[in-house]
Amino acid sequence: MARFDKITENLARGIARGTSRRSLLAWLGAGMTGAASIPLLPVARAATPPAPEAPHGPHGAGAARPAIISGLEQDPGDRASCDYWRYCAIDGFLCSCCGGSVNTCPPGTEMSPITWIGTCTNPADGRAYVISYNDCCGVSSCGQCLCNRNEGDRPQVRPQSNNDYNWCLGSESSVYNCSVAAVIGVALPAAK
Amino acid sequence: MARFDKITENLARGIARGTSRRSLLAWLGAGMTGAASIPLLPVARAATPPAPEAPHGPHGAGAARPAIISGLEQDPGDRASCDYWRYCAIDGFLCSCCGGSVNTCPPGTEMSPITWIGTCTNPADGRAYVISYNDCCGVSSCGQCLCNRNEGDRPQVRPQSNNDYNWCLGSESSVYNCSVAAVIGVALPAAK
Amino acid sequence: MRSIAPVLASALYAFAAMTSPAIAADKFPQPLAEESLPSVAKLPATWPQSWVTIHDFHFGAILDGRVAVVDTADPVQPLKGLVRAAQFANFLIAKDRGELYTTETFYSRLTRGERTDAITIWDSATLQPKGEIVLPGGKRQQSVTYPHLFQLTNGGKWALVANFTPAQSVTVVDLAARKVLNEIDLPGCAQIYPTGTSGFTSLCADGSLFSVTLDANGAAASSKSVPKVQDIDNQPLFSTPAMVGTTAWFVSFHGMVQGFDLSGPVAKPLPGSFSVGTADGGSPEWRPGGWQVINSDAAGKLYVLMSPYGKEGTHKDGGTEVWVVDPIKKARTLRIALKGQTLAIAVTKESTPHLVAAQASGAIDIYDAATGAFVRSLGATVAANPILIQVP
Amino acid sequence: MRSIAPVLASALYAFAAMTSPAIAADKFPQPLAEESLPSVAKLPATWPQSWVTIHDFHFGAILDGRVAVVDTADPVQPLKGLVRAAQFANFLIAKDRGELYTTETFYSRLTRGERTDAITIWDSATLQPKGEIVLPGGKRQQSVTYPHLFQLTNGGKWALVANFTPAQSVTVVDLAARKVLNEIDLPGCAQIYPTGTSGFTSLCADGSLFSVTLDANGAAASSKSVPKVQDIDNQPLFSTPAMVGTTAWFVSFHGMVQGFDLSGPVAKPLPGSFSVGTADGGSPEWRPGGWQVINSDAAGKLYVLMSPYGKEGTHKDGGTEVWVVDPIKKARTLRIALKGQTLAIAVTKESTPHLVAAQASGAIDIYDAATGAFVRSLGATVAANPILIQVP
Repeated sequence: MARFDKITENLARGIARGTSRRSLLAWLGAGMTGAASIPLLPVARAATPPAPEAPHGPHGAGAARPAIISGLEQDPGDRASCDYWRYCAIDGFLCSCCGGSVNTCPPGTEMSPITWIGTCTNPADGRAYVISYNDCCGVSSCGQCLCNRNEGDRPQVRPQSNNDYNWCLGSESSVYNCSVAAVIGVALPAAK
Repeated sequence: MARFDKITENLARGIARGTSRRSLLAWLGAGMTGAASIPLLPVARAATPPAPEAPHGPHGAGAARPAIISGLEQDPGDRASCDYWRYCAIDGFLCSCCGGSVNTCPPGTEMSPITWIGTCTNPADGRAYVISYNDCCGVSSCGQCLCNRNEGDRPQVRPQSNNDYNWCLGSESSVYNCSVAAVIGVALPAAK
Repeated sequence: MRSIAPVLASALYAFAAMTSPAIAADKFPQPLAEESLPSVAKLPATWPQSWVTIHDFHFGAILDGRVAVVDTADPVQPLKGLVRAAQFANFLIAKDRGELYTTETFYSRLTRGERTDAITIWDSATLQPKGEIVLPGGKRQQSVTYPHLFQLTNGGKWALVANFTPAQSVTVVDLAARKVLNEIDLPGCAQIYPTGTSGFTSLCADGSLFSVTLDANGAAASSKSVPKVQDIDNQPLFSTPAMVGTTAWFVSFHGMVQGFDLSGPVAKPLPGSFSVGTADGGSPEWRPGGWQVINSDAAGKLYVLMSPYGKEGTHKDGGTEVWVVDPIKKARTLRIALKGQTLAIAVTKESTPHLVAAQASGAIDIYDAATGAFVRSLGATVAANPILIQVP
Repeated sequence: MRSIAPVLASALYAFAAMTSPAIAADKFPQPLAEESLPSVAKLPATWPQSWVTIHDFHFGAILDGRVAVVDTADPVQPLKGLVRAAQFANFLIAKDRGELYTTETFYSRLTRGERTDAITIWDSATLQPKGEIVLPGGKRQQSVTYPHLFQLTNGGKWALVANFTPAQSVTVVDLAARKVLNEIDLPGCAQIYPTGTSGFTSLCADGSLFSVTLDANGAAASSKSVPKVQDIDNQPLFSTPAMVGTTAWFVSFHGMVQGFDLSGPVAKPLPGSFSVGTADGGSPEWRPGGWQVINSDAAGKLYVLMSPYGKEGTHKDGGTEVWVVDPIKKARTLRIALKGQTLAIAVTKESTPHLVAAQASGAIDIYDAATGAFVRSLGATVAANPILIQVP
């Protein structure tokens, strides 16, 4: 006993060490072909679903603030709002409100090297994108634009589908500051 | 140089080490007779004076809550309200709302051995009382019943009259939890 | 020496407009008595049955989380004290020993520097720390607080701590001896449900459960996998069950209740899952929603936090009703309308049990568990972000 | 090995109701580009002149204070980053070196355990720490943040740190060599106002000031007391002055302005204190009120935060107007009505200077400093409890 499945574990550890965006995508592709990959790429912590009267609707709270827009017709919406399409399964403070951007950590932080992967549909082009929710680490709670959306979220038994983990894991410090939502690819067509 | 006044300093250090309620009062009495005592007994930190629309009026903020009353006609008022008479120069979270009472620290904390002394008038008996604002230390910010009143408060050059110091000083930890306001005597009649 | 006498005088003399002391003193010939200092409150050795603990996740400073000790029967001074619960901490109560335990993570420079994971042992009457067990490896699982990341086993003598690096494992700790006994690898499985006399069960990513028994050294003595106990894609179970004795009652995202018998060495799914029921007014439908969505009372009834806005992705959005279910009769017995969007529920063990409901706003509301009648609100007076309630 | 392939699939496939990709994709034949990770923002080496720092005292977790870097010209993304400022910290900007400094206090177990006081040196472009100087003795003064508890001297090469145990002293630190040079006892005196080429002045409890010059080792070379520079009982000066070159302009609780020339080895009170003026509508009277109640612009005008509710004890309650005063003409030149109860003010060094006002609510408002016209509000988007504003 005490060695349920060393192969799987070592594989997971290898992923944790070596994941870059490219290797991640390579690994995601490989994952489709068989059971050899255990997708241990969960994301971080849940936010209190705030009161329905909160400015940002049912999934977040915070000060009323002007919209942060991309300027691209193909990427519409307010990146300071929990309702922005990429945030379909985000959980935490939006880095867009914390000194970073939708895909950049604020200065002073470190981006978690491994992440949870979500799938969100872009309302402009109708495509489902694979979104990497990386945490920014080493600075305390940003405190701005707290969001919690859970489309596709599953219990912690399935880490890569659960946003309650603190994913400031591969980083020097596990202290959580905020989360980004980066496009890292187009999802495969939905299986019918 | 570098030894402006060792006598005064040593005296202050002695006070810091040895102060109990009794010795404090003895020392206060002694202080009236001459210049040999430097009253280094300031109190702690200022609170944000909250918005005027806050439930507790101009000197504090927090959730609406039932009154904490002494039941004594001679000690009237709500001990969960910043407006309670003993709080005329308090600055911080009220221990009455934090697991302690008006003169008792919450469990898990340590009461600061030395304190800032204020003078507040009891509206029931018209007497001016010497109030000891002791800080409770070793547990993080209580977060309830934040008050800031400054009657008699003076700049930090006069420590014993300034409530911006963190008086979690003689305690094992300087982490601040809340403040009490204990009656330790009747003030001398006001000098005309 | 500069003269500082005037300084002292100003502190002692009455300030500004003072009512005439002569007049009012007639009514009260004696001044108020001097009060004794220092003075620190102590809690009763045995907490009253109206007391619960409420975990404050403290989003504004996650590294400074805390657990509030709360008297649900005292609307005037409900907060009885705070226990530190730093950085995605977990918290346990050992009522029989008068001890509380936290698992926490610290950095030498608050947000950076050297990391220390540790169990702190707190006295439940003084709330002072009385011991510490350092956890090696910097691997303690940090998550929004789930109760089943830190549990007791072996009659309460040992604690089990979940690790996640993301490799999954469980550290076995001897609380009495204050030392780490062992670590058990657990790839693909999560959460710790104490099972049998000394062991635990976890739920696994393929829908199975996995039960482990521990030997005298805290090492795995035996283990067994039970396949297909849940359908994670279509009918996932919330991770936190309601405990009734040694039966764990889980509820699914869609409101199906499934029991597991944890009395033996291997967890046994109970036959016959059942629905908490349906109701009109759903948009699109009633589903469980919140952070701690199911709990039990001493009589074994289940309480499920329900939202009328149920659909994919709403399972953490909180609920506005509690549905009371009898798991033996498999029937709903009561619907309780709540005062606001609620994230966590629990039921006290008082002779008249009360439902405790923690709103997202921080307000804590108390209801009669038998009738659903609203009794009182404690207001938002104990925690900024209450997400878990424990009944000692 | 258990098969976990379905798990992966569910993460990659689109969920639930997806709009038809075929139709919309016609309009956008190419999907959005993949974005590069990891990516961490960097600030400009020289911060724009619209940038300020705002100290967040963070009452809900004082041990987790922070300083926000804020672009007052950017209402969309005003918050540019956070710098840790733990446990009653102080903060300094060394613009010429591209460095920021914090003095902080840490405990090994967050709230308990071993105490460490330290200066942390931060890179102003990356906001990453680049060095640390541990301060001995556990004596660093902890107060609600005043700027003059941590100051630079000797051309910015040294820092001065206030201590309070309650014995008062000043620690002299060589920032370049990253070592503590000396400690100077200072009984009865508080705050540190850099004076001359290498030295400082403090204000003392008897109303005097005390100036110290430092030798090459950071030890006191000479000192001088100047008696009766303020009447602490009746006309006390707020501790934080407005600096105009080497002149420190203090304002009293009653609105009297007093200048001190700090250019030489001994601070010199300037002759002719004057009033910020009076106005109708006081209840009972207009007085300065707030935490940072006086500041200056690059042209040397003074800005004083005023409350119409002035009386004994209101000096920290915040203000609702700013009165602009010319200290040369000793005359008020403008009244600026603010949007709400304000605790701290500062003026940017932009070509069109802006008044920055931090409300007790957390909202940061921007006004045209020359006309008083309201320009914009940043909302409560950068700090929970903004109490100090620094203009680099």
